[in-house]
Parts: sequence; structure tokens; C-alpha cells
Amino acid sequence: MAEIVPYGDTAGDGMVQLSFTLPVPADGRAREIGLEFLRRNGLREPQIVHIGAADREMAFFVAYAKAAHGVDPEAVQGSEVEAPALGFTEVNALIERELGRKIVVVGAAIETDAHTVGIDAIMNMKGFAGDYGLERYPWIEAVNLGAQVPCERLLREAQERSADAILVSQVVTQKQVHARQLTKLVDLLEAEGVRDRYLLVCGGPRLSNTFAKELGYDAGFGPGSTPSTVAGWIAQELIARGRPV
Amino acid sequence: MAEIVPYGDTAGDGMVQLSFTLPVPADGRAREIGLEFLRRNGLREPQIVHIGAADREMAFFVAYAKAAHGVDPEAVQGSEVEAPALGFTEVNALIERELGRKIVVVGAAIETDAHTVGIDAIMNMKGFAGDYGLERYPWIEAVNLGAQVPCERLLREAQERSADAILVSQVVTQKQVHARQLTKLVDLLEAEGVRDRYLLVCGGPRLSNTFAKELGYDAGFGPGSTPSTVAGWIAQELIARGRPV
Amino acid sequence: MSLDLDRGLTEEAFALADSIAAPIMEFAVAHTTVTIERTVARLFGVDGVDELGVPLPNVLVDALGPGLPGGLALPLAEACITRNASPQQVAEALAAGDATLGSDPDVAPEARELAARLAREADRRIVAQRGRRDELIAEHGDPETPWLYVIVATGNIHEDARQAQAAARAGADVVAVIRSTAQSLLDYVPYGETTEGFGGTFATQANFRRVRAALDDLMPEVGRYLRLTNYASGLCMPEIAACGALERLDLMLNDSMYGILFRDINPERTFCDQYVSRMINGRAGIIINTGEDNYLTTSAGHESGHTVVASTLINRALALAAGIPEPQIGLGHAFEIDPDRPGQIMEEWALALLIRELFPRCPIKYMPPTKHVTGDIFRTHAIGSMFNLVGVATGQHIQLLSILTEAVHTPFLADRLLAIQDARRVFEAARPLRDSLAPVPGGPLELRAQGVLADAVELLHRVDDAGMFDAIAEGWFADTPRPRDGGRGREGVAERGPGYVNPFLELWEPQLAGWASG
Amino acid sequence: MSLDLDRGLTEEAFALADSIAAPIMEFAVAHTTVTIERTVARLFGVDGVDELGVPLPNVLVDALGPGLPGGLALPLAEACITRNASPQQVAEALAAGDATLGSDPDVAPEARELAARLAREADRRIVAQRGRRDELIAEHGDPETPWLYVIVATGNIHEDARQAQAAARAGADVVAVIRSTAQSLLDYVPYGETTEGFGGTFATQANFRRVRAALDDLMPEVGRYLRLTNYASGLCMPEIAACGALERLDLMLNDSMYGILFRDINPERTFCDQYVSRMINGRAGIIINTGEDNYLTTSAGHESGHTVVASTLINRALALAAGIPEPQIGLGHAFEIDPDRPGQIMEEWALALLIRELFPRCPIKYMPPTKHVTGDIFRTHAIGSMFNLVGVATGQHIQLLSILTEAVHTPFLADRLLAIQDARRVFEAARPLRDSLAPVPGGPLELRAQGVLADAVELLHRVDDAGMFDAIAEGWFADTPRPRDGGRGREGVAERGPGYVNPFLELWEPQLAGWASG
Ligand code: B12
Ligand code: B12
Ligand SMILES: Cc1ncc(COP(=O)(O)O)c(C=O)c1O
Ligand SMILES: Cc1ncc(COP(=O)(O)O)c(C=O)c1O
Repeated sequence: MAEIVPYGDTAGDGMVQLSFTLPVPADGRAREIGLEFLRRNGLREPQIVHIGAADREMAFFVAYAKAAHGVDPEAVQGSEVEAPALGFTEVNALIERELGRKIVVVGAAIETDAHTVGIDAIMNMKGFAGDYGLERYPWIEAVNLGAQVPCERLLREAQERSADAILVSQVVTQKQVHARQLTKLVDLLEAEGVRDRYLLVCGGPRLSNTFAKELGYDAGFGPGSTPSTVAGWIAQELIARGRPV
Repeated sequence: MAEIVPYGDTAGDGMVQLSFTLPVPADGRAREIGLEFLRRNGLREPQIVHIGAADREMAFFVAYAKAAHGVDPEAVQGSEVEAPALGFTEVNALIERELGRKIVVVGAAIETDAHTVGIDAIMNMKGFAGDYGLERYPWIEAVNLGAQVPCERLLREAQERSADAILVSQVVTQKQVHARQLTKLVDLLEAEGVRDRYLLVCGGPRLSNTFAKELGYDAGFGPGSTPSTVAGWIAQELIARGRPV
Repeated sequence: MSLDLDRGLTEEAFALADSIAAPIMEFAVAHTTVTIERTVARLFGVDGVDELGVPLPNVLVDALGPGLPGGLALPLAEACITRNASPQQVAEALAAGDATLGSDPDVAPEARELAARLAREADRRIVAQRGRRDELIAEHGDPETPWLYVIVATGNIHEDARQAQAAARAGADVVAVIRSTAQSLLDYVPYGETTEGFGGTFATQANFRRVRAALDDLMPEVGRYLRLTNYASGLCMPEIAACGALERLDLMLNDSMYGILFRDINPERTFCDQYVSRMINGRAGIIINTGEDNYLTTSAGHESGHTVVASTLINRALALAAGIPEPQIGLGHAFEIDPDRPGQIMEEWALALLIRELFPRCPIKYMPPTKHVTGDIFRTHAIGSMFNLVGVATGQHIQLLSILTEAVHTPFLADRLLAIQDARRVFEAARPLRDSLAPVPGGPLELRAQGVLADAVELLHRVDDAGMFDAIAEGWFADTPRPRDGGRGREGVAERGPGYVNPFLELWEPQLAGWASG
Repeated sequence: MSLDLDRGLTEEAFALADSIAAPIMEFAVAHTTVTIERTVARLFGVDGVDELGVPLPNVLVDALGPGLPGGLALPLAEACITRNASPQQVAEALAAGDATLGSDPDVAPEARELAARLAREADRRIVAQRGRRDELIAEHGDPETPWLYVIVATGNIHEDARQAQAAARAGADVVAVIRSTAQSLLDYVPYGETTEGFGGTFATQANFRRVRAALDDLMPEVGRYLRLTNYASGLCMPEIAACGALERLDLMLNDSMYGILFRDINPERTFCDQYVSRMINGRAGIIINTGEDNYLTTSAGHESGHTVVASTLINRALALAAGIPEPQIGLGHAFEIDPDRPGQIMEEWALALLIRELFPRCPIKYMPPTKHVTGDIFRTHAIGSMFNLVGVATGQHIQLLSILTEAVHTPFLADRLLAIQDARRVFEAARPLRDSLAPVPGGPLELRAQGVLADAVELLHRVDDAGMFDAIAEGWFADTPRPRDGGRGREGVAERGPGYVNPFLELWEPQLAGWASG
């Protein structure tokens, strides 16, 4: 397939909107500095449509410009987790039929992260947006350890319960703290030589499946994920891996 | 001076915000396509923070990323029109003292453009944001021809009134119609061999001084311009050019 | 939400508006214009252009000569009879230089009959489209108010159609195709599907049809009737109204003064044209939308609320006089006070509520902030959201959505999407406010509304005394003075002479409920 | 704007809250904690860290040993006397292994006197800062309400100071420096100016001083008093309150349950700590801010309004019991119902008005939408603008501004600017709404407010019956069950034994108006 470019007013115009702050005063020279900044970053026909003073020596810009490059969607690898479109009942039936035993899942918001609403949405009874959480699945044993759980403790719990999958939530991303903490868990699993024993899954609003895989996870779930998708993926994956009962 | 980069959360982080629409469905592959689009346009560490369906085959993205290039403000040429910071009284006094006669100014919104609020703000009695318009200046004779004035008519009026300056407003910019119409006027003046007789000034919300100069104008006034700045610049420029009385 | 309005004052306001409308109507019914005559041609089925691209209705009316003696209907019908041809064939022959417009007294009675028959046929087509609309509404459902009204303006009718569909999928109820700059100054209606325009797309009958079909196709998918809009105002009001009637537009911008004030069209011309165009809109079941919002772009919004109110009253009187019933009179007003002005939101709320209460049966149309928004698209978006709140809390009927890039460019696909999403959210989230909050008696909002009404009545008194033509010449509306004999298109106005025949007027005028009594 | 609230019901609500607070206060006055004792050290002037980076107040209290026999004041004073040294010198010597905490009965009477004198000195410093605040307000002026409250959260105190200044120049009235993740779980207060933090910057006394100075410097330029805020809640409530008192913070987040519910801190620990920290806040003239907004992040906003109301009543009762007068009790609540829920804006308006009317003398703090906003920054910005409208229309006192990137990252410099500009505009534009609109009696908004109040009273009854510890263990607040003996920091709680001495309590407790009677 051919390259596509952004669609603003009409097909093929390539228009993108930008906003940014430069450490210069919002004076008569700001516009040209902003335009030059955009040109240097390869943007074509830039227009600055707003300049506001964000401080004495700080100018906030709103701009429109044409992107110089398109993208060929066919050539792009990677996507969100592809899970079977199964509901609560189907997933349970699948586990019962194919595995014949409960799947054990241990989850937590790890290290410094205290945001539990995301992992709770996936794991707790109540679930998310009308979709029941894993705790409610008769064929899943779900243990949610809550907030700020050190990696060491999470691993210990997983080992003690012979978990099939470890679920990790990371919400705070400032200064890449999530990447560091997620990597810490992978390192720990590898150091203990148990990485292959678990499906390792992470989730959070700033995570993508591709990024999760780069970090060494089996899957990553982004914003708006639902429990049934997660459950469906885990069940499917365990079955595919032919995990012994 | 050194290069500067955008300031998002902290100095030097280079963060910019973008939004754009790509003609792809807002499905599980959209995020990676959006990220790849940003990377291909040279943006670093792109994050897609929102994907919305703008149509069946249209996805709207909001993104943050780091700009790959900074800009050296010192190296940037061009700026808004630099006019003396004179008020109504000073400008009149200056004209009286240095030229000793009224300046004649003819203005219009030309060709297809019917937006007169901008040129009225500069020329009519009432003015703009509490700053009187040129008509009120005792030492300026200001003739506002209004909307949708053909270039030919504007030139004829300028000639008949022996104008010193021609003021042109252009507001509609879709498909570069303003550039075409502004160029038409310059071409006409040059064809008639009278380009040098007039200070040629344009204005409008999407115009900049630099762009105006590229098109062959003496100055261009952007959004928020005030009558006294325009009057001050015209007076100063006529004096500098030593125009005979 | 309800204001404590002085009944005496509101009755005075309506009576004054009727009195102001009367002399205008007297002028209108005594005159015709080139575009009114071209409308006859169009409704007789004449379409297409000659080899120079001149529309055939123009070719016919040009052939009629200055003064438009007797109107086009009879000479055209005579030519049809003499040549045993359709009006279209006559027009084509005329364009080719093979025919003249007959003035053959022998066939006159027959011609009158033919003209009357052609008019009845046209009327049936119009009424059929009206019926079709009713059917489709019954089938697909009518959206809740405020209707979400968006514009498309790419210049290319095919892109417009695509974006109209995208908007409808996102939740738009009404789609307007903005016209290319300066079309309103053309003394003809362009022809065919067009793909080049600036700031908008040409209003042509074929373009109407193109987008109409795109929306009709989508109704089963979106599960509601989708309305289409275009602009009548300009030098061709009745012709465009006729195109709209034939192609089942649902709303049309049709203001009795817009052309005068904002396009420098001659006042006499406009008053004749608006009358006939409105008669057609009325017959077609089309909701007209007036353009009072525009006043606040050339005058200061917080000072000119009363001119908006006065104008809506006059526009309504003139619409009733053209036979349009109140449920089709979409009076316009706007959220257009400088947002940096202290108290702005309260003042906007007051005006919106005032218009709502003055015209409880009219599908009033609320226009978004435009003039005081800037390239700060975040600010514009937030101001637009406030506009949506006021719209739903005061029970507006048609809400033209605010676009975050209003001060930048004609709306991008995604700009419109953001507008629709905001309106949907705010309308649902704030709908119960209308029954939840009431103006405090004597509070700032109620006082503001009462003050604006009082000022409007005062202005109406002055207009009534001066007469409408003089009031306009004085610049009392939109701060834009327009003399009665100035502006474009006056040469196209002619007295309806004693022999003047217009079978459409014969058909429709008697049905008017008697404009003088409003 | 005023709701027709049932006076009987509101009085019942206040009485129930007092009754619920009583057993908590009984527990609090009978216990001390490690951080309460460290607070004594801090107020005695002890600061700094040992060579391992352990804060000297911790070194001292660790030396006291488990059970905190008798409290720190006497042993420390005794050591001072025996060594003829200041508390700081004693602490340094202790850290170096050169000293022990004395328990020398000979000097006991002298030590009691020294302790009392040191406490009076500390009190004078606190009162002096309070006086300085009053002076500066008199000199530079106090902003109109709603105050514009923004957060900075870069992790680096110097960037924070710079951004605080930028925000103040743009119009912010209150600046909060958000703490680094998980600081509240540290059982010590970090030391010195810090430049590394995640999601925020460490709360240290030096950091307080750094931003305080940045804001003080700017007051002449911006022409108003600039308020500074930080967080007391966590494992070190009274210590941080002491630092805040000494560095002239103006507001402090201080919730009687936040640590329990959202940081899994032991309930007994928190109830003791909140009591002493509030006593200090009260003395320092600092406005406390409670954190009811957080409930709506773990519970559904439209279902849990009554838990917010119940909690504000309890928080108020506990604040009064700690000697804080109403003008310093900044009860928190939030605009946190799902914006896609029909009627959301009406329901938010109802809750905001209810809180306003229940606590007319409290500087109530209104928290922005956070949980239901998304990466669609345009939508978030518009929702924030609506929050600003409701804030000013219902007369909120402190408005924590909504940031368009709430769901994305801690606020960028420009994000905060956009928030401030929106708030300034909306506050000015909508201010007169408060006197313009009133709830329709029996309308949806009034019914909603009355319903939430009734549910709150019902919940208070249940809490009163069960007792607070059990109510929390049941998960009645924030849908988060916390057992009395669970959570962090319980080992740091000890009974105030018979020999317990705390000269600050001796100074401040008798001034309390008698908490049991509210
Ligand atoms: C609620 C909340 C809190 C609550 C948390 C309560 C609790 N018990 O969780 C409280 C008030 C305690 C809090 C505190 C803080 N927070 Co907070 N908080 C939020 C908020 C408002 C909502 C998060 C939320 O609940 N979303 C709803 C859930 C359902 O969505 P979700 O997490 O994305 O989860 C979904 C998916 O991502 C996925 N998912 C998530 N996890 C997992 C795991 C697995 C295994 C799978 C499969 C899927 C999955 O499935 C879920 C359902 O679809 C966000 C802002 C926002 N709107 O996003 C800020 C936010 C996350 N917080 C932030 C910060 C910085 C903090 C603080 C550090 C300071 C502060 N600003 O107050 C503290 C300290 C927290 C700490 N130590 O970690 C920042 C993070 C910035 C960044 N990107 O680095 C945010 C973005 C706000 C901001 N703009 O500053 N916070
Ligand atoms: C008012 C208005 C109208 C009024 C005009 C009334 C009148 N008599 O002027 C009406 C309703 C008639 C109108 C019609 C149309 N408009 Co219009 N209109 C606007 C609007 C809302 C405000 C413009 C304005 O008055 N600004 C206030 C003045 C004071 O600002 P200004 O023009 O920038 O002028 C300042 C400076 O630029 C400078 N300046 C300007 N000119 C000059 C000249 C000189 C010599 C100097 C020194 C300085 C100077 O000084 C002024 C004072 O500071 C804008 C949206 C917006 N907010 O910008 C759309 C807008 C300009 N219109 C637009 C369009 C497309 C149209 C139409 C084609 C269709 C439509 N959308 O309705 C028609 C046809 C017009 C035509 N043939 O040209 C588009 C243009 C898109 C683009 N960039 O191409 C805009 C941006 C709206 C949009 N987003 O779609 N419009
Ligand atoms: C009533 C009315 N008619 C027509 C138009 C558009 O006219 P034109 O095509 O001249 O821009 C407008 C635009 O604002 C209007 O308000
Ligand atoms: C009352 C209260 N205290 C403290 C905090 C911050 O605590 P921490 O530093 O644990 O994130 C918050 C944050 O929302 C709060 O609402």
C-alpha cells in the first residue's frame, strides 16, 4: 500500500497541529524563531497561529504545518494485543475445556506506584466499564496484591501460589520510572531463572504492547483495556504454549 | 547564543505536542502507525496519548514527542514590523514637523475578500482596542474603500488621490488565495511602473512581516496590530525615504 | 428557566415589527427582479449553461430585456407553445441563437394556462420533496434539540460529501455546505458539481443533490434524519431557494438584510428577493435561518444585543408575511460578547434566554463565538464548550457548533469531530440545568435581559418612525450604513407592470395569511 | 444561589460528626507516635542528618527506644542540661556516638523548665511567621475567591521555584509543590534541597524555604499575597506540619483519613498524627485542606457524593477538636463524576452548592476532574473550563485548577498557563451567575443536593453506630477497607504513659475549645 499523510482540510494536505514552549520572550521576534524551529525540524509551510507569554522569557506557540513524510501502514509492525473477542462465559468455557484447571494470576502495582485503580479494574470483582474482573471468573484464581508492592514480594507470591501469569501495573511514567521498575522485575525473574515459568503481562495508560515486548514482557495492555480481553489473551496464550496441567 | 529547545516539564526536554488525523481506522494498529509516522518525521520518543475515530477510516491522534532539533534565536532573521512606540499625538506631531503635510493613505480588502473588520480597525475613526484609527489623525488623510475591491480600482484610487501608502487587508487564506491576490496587486503596480511611488503595506491575521516582504510588500502587519503602530511606521518610513513634499 | 418579561412590552415589540415590515412588503409585492424571473425559469425546469458557461435561466431573462416587462412566465410559455417545446428546449434554442422569446398575443390565453400548469407541476415536485422529508423523519427519527449543526467548507463537493458523512457518523444533525467567498455577489447560480472554491464550495443545484444523496444514504446507519443546509442570501435568493426546494434542503440561510449589510447588495433588490425566496422556502417546508449573528462581528457584542433582538422581530414579521409559519422561522442570534469581558457568560445567558422566551415556537438558531476567538485553539475550544452549555441550558433549537480553529482555517475534519464530541457531551451532561435553575428575580441576568428588550423596543420605535430604508441608510444595524439606492444589483429590480404575470405568485400569494396583520 | 436544606437534617449531620469524632479523639489524646516525638525535636531546633543520611530527629527518637517512654522532651532536655548543649548539639553528639539521652532524675525539674522554654520559643517563631503572613497580606493584598491553585511537580526544587514564579505571574494565587511518589510512606522527613523526584519533589524544610522565598520575592511584582502549599498527610504528619509552620506555608493538605485509605497507613497511627499536626497547623494560621476528592477516584463519582459529604463533616469535627477554627478548615470535594454521564454537570453543580451551603465559613477547596479525563487534551481542557464555571457560580473558595494533560503527565509549564488563563477568564465572565440563578424549588438540582445530604446523614448514622475504626475496616470510605490493626506504621504508636511529657501539648491543648462539644 502507498504512503499516507495526515488529512486536515482535504485528502493529502499533510496538516499537523503543534504546540510548544520556547525559552524566548513572546516579543516581535518570537514568530520567526518559532517558524525557524519548525522548519529545522523538517516541517513544511509552518504557520504560527498563536503566541502567548508563558513567562517573561517563555513563549507558548500554537502552530500548523505540513508533515514532510508519510507512512506506509502496511509496513508498520506491531499492534495492540490481539486477543480473541471472547466474553466472560466463553473464556471460562475455554479454560475448562482446554486446560481443565483454574488459571492462577497474581497482580500488583509495583515499587513506587500506588495507582491501583487500573489493576483493580482488571482484577477485582467489579471490573471495568461493565465487564467483570478476573476475580469473578470461576476458572481463574486472581490474587491482587495492591499498591507499591516490591518486585521481590510479587515474585515470592507468584512462586508460592504457582501462578501462571504475573500482572503488573505501572501508571507513573515521569523520568521513565515505569521503564526502570518494569525492567527490574524482568531482571529479577531472569536472575532467579524463572522467567519462562510465567506469562508476564504489564498494563497502564502509557504502555503499549510493542513497548512491553521491548522490555521483555509477553504482552502490554494500554488505556481502556478490559478484563475479558486480558483473560482471553492469557487463556489463549497458555493453551497455545501447551502448558502442562 | 546556543541553540534552544522546547521547554515542557523541565529545561531542555524538547517536548512538543502534536495532533493530526491519518486515513486509517482507529483500531489496534493505529497506535503503531501513528508512532511510526512521528518517527519518520524525525520526532524522538513519540507517545500517542489519545486515538479517536474521526470516521470509519480516519483516526485522530494526540501525541507528545521530543523535537530532534533546536534553534539558535540569534541566528533567526526577521521580526514583526519595528515601529517607533509613538501614540496618536506623537505621530501627528512627527508628520507635521518632518513632512509638513498630510500623509495620504488608501486602503481596502481586495479581490474576493469581504472581511473589513481588520482594515476598519486600522483605518476607521473608532480604531482598535482603544487606539484611534487613521481617519482620526489630523495629519493623515485616510480613505477606506471597503470590501472586495478589485486591485485595478484600488490602484486607480491611489493614483487619483496621489496616495503615499496603499493598505491592503487579506483574511481568507484557504488554498493560498491571499498570496495570489496580494501578488496580483504587486504585479499590477510593477506593470504600470508605479511600484516605487507607494509604501505598500498589507495586513491580516495570517500575515507576517517576513511573508509580506517575500511577496514584495514594504511591510506586513499581523494579528493584534494597532493603528498607531501602523501610522508610526508609515510616518517614519516616509521620512526615512526622504520623500519630497 | 423563565424571565419575567413585561407582556405589554413584548406585544409592543411584535406590533412595531409588523408596522416596520408593512412598507417593505408593499414595495416587495409591487416589484420583481431578474433573479425572481430566473426562478420562474428554474421552476419550469430550465437548467444548464450555454457554451460560455452562462446559466440558461440567465440567458432567458437577459433576452427578456431591461424592465423585465410582464415577467418571464408568459413569453416563455408562448415560446413553448409556438415551438411545441419544453421550457428547457426553448432556453437551449435561445442560447444557440435559434429562438426568441415570443410575445404572441394569439397564444396568450393558452400560454397563461401552460404557465399555470407548469407552476402547478413545480409546486407538486416541491410538495413531494416535503412529503419525502416527513416520511424519512418518520422512518429514521428526529434528533433531540439542540440540533448539532456543523459546516463543511473544503471547496470540493466530493470532499464535502465525505466530511458530511464523517460528521453525521460522529453525531451531527445538520450539515451546512459553506459557499465559496463572494458567491453571493454573483448574479447567477453556478452550474454542476464543483471542485474548486475558496473558503467554501459553490452552491449549485448539482452540489445540493450530491450532498443530499450522501446524507440520505447514511440515515439507516445513523438512525436519524440528517438535515442539509445551504445559503439563499445574496443576489440569487429565490433561485437558490428553488434549487433547495427541489433537492430537499431542510434549512436555508435566508436573512432579509444580510445581503444589504454584509455584501453591499442594494436594499430594494434584497427586499424583493427575500420575499419570493421565503415564499418558496415556506412552501418547501424548509426552516429559514436568519443571520443576526453577523451584526456582532461588526459591532461590539455587549453593546448590540438589542439590534439582534430588533432584527429577529423584523425578520420574523417579514417571514410571516411571506407565508412561513413560526415552526419554520429559525431566528438567529449569537454567543459573541468578548469572553474577556467581566460578566460575559451571564450576559450571553441572558440574551439566549431572552430570544428563547420571545419566540417559543420558533426553531431558534444559536451561533457560536467567532470574532473574539484567537489562534489559541485550547481557549477557543473551552469557550465553545461554554457556548454549548448556555445553548442547552436555555433550550436552543439549532446549535451551530463552535470550532476550535475558528480563527485559523475552515474546519479540518478532526476540528469538527472535536466540536461534535464536545456538544454531545455537554448537551447530555447539562440538559437538566434548564429545569434546575431559574433567574433570580431582579438579579443581574434578569435585569440584563429586560434591559436588552427595552433597548430593542426603543430601536424599533426609531426604525418605525424613520422607515426601514432610512434606518439601514443610517447604519443602525451592524454599524454598517447602506443607502437605499446604493449597492449591487439595483439595476435588476423592476416594477411589476400591469401585465405582469407570475404563475407562482398566483399560486402562493393568495394563501398568505395576510402579512399586514402578522 | 441557595438550596432549601432541611435545618433539622443539617444539625443532625453536625451532631453525628461530633459523636463520631469523640472516640477518635479519646484515642488520640491517649497516645503518641514516633513522628509526634520527632516533631518535638524539630521544634526544639533539631535539623540535619547523620553520616548515613538519617535525619537527626529520627536518630533521637530511635535512641528513645520502643514504647517511647515518657516522650522525647524530657530526656532530650536533660541531656542538654547535663552536656550544657543545645538540642541540635545533643542530637549531633548522639549521632556521632558521643552521647546518650539522659534520664537523670536530678535535673528533671530543670529539664521540665527548659523543655517548656524551648516550646515557648518555638511557639513564638510559629506565631511570628503567622504575623508575617498577616503583614504581607496587608501590604500586597489578598486575591479574590475562588483562589487559583496550581501544582508544580518537576522533581527538582529549582525548576519548581521557577515554574511557581511563572504561574504566579500568569495569575496563580496558590502554588502547591507535589511530593515525589511514595514520600508519604517514608517514616522520616528527607533533608535539604532536592533535585530528583518522580511525579513530584520531596517535601523537605529546605525545599519549603526555597519556594517560599521565590514567591515572597514576587509579591511586589504581582501585587498580591502568594500562598504556598505542601502535604502533611503520610507517616510524618506533625513533623511536616512543623516544617510548614516554621517556613510559613499557608495551606497544607491534612486529611484525617487520607493516609489510611490511600497509603495503607495504620488507622491508629494516622488518627494520632493528624491530631497533633492539625494543632500545629491551627497555631500557624495555616489553612488545612482535606482530601475527599480522592474518594471519587476509587469509587464512582455519581454514587459516592454522600461519602464525600460525610467525610467533610467528620474531617471538620476532628479539625475543630484539634483547635482549628472554621476559617482555616479547607474541606475538600471534587468535580469527578463521569462527564459522559447524562446530567453530570447538574449533579456536580448540586454537590458543589451543597458543600458551599453546609460550610459557609470554611474556605472550601474544589478539586478538578481527574479520573475520567483522557489523553484527549482538548476534551480535558473543556471539561476543566466547565469545572471553573461551576466553581465560581457556586462560590468555591479555593479552586485547584484542572490541567488539560491530567491524564498524560505532570503539568508542563504551558499546561499550567492554559489552566490559569481559562480560570481567570471564566471566573470573571461567570462571576455574576452566582447572584443571577437560583435552584428551582423541587427541580432536579435541588432534589439531587437534598438526596446526597440525606444519604450522607444515613451513612453518618451507620458510622456512628459502628464506630469509625470499624467503618473504615468495612470499606465505607473510598471503597477501600482498612482494618484497625493493618497498614504501615502501627509499631510507631505508643500509649502516653503516666510520665509522658510533651511541652507543646501542654502549651496548646488547654487552649482547645473542648473538642467534644464541637
Ligand atoms: C486516581 C489517581 C491517583 C490516586 C490513586 C488512587 C488509587 N488507589 O489508585 C491518588 C490520588 C492516590 C494518586 C496519587 C498520585 N498520583 Co495519580 N492519578 C490518578 C488519576 C487521576 C487517575 C488514574 C486512574 O485511576 N485511572 C483510571 C484507570 C481505570 O485507568 P488506568 O490506570 O489507565 O487503567 C486501565 C489501563 O491502563 C489498563 N491497566 C492499567 N494497569 C494495568 C495492569 C494490567 C496487568 C493490565 C492488563 C491492564 C492495566 O487497564 C485499566 C482499565 O482499562 C491519574 C490521571 C488520569 N486521569 O489518568 C493521575 C496520575 C496517574 N497520577 C499522577 C501522579 C504524578 C501522582 C502522584 C505521584 C502525585 C500526584 N499528582 O498526586 C501521587 C502518588 C502516587 C504514587 N505513589 O504512585 C500522574 C502521573 C504522571 C506520569 N505520567 O508520570 C497522573 C497522570 C496525573 C498527572 N497528570 O499528574 N493518583
Ligand atoms: C467577522 C468574520 C466574517 C464576517 C465579515 C464581516 C466584515 N464586514 O468584515 C462575515 C460573516 C461576513 C464573514 C464571511 C465569510 N468568512 Co469570515 N470570519 C470572520 C471572523 C469571525 C472574524 C474576523 C474579524 O473580524 N476579526 C477581527 C479583526 C479585528 O481582526 P483581523 O482581521 O485579524 O485584523 C487585525 C489584524 O490582522 C490587522 N489587519 C487586518 N487587516 C489589515 C490590513 C492592514 C493594512 C493592516 C496594517 C493591518 C491589518 O489589524 C487588525 C487589528 O489588529 C473570522 C474568524 C476569526 N475569529 O478570525 C472568520 C474567517 C476569517 N472567515 C472565514 C471565511 C472562510 C469566511 C467565508 C468565506 C465563509 C464563512 N466561513 O462564512 C465568508 C465570505 C467572506 C469573503 N468573501 O471574504 C475564515 C477564513 C479561513 C481562512 N483562513 O481561509 C475564518 C478564519 C473563519 C473560519 N475559520 O472559517 N466572515
Ligand atoms: C444569513 C446569511 N446568509 C448568507 C451567508 C453567507 O453568505 P456568503 O456566501 O455571502 O458568504 C451568511 C454567512 O454568514 C449568513 O449569515
Ligand atoms: C489529603 C492529601 N494528602 C496527601 C496527598 C499526597 O500524598 P502522597 O505524597 O502520598 O501522594 C494527597 C494527594 O492527593 C491528598 O489529597
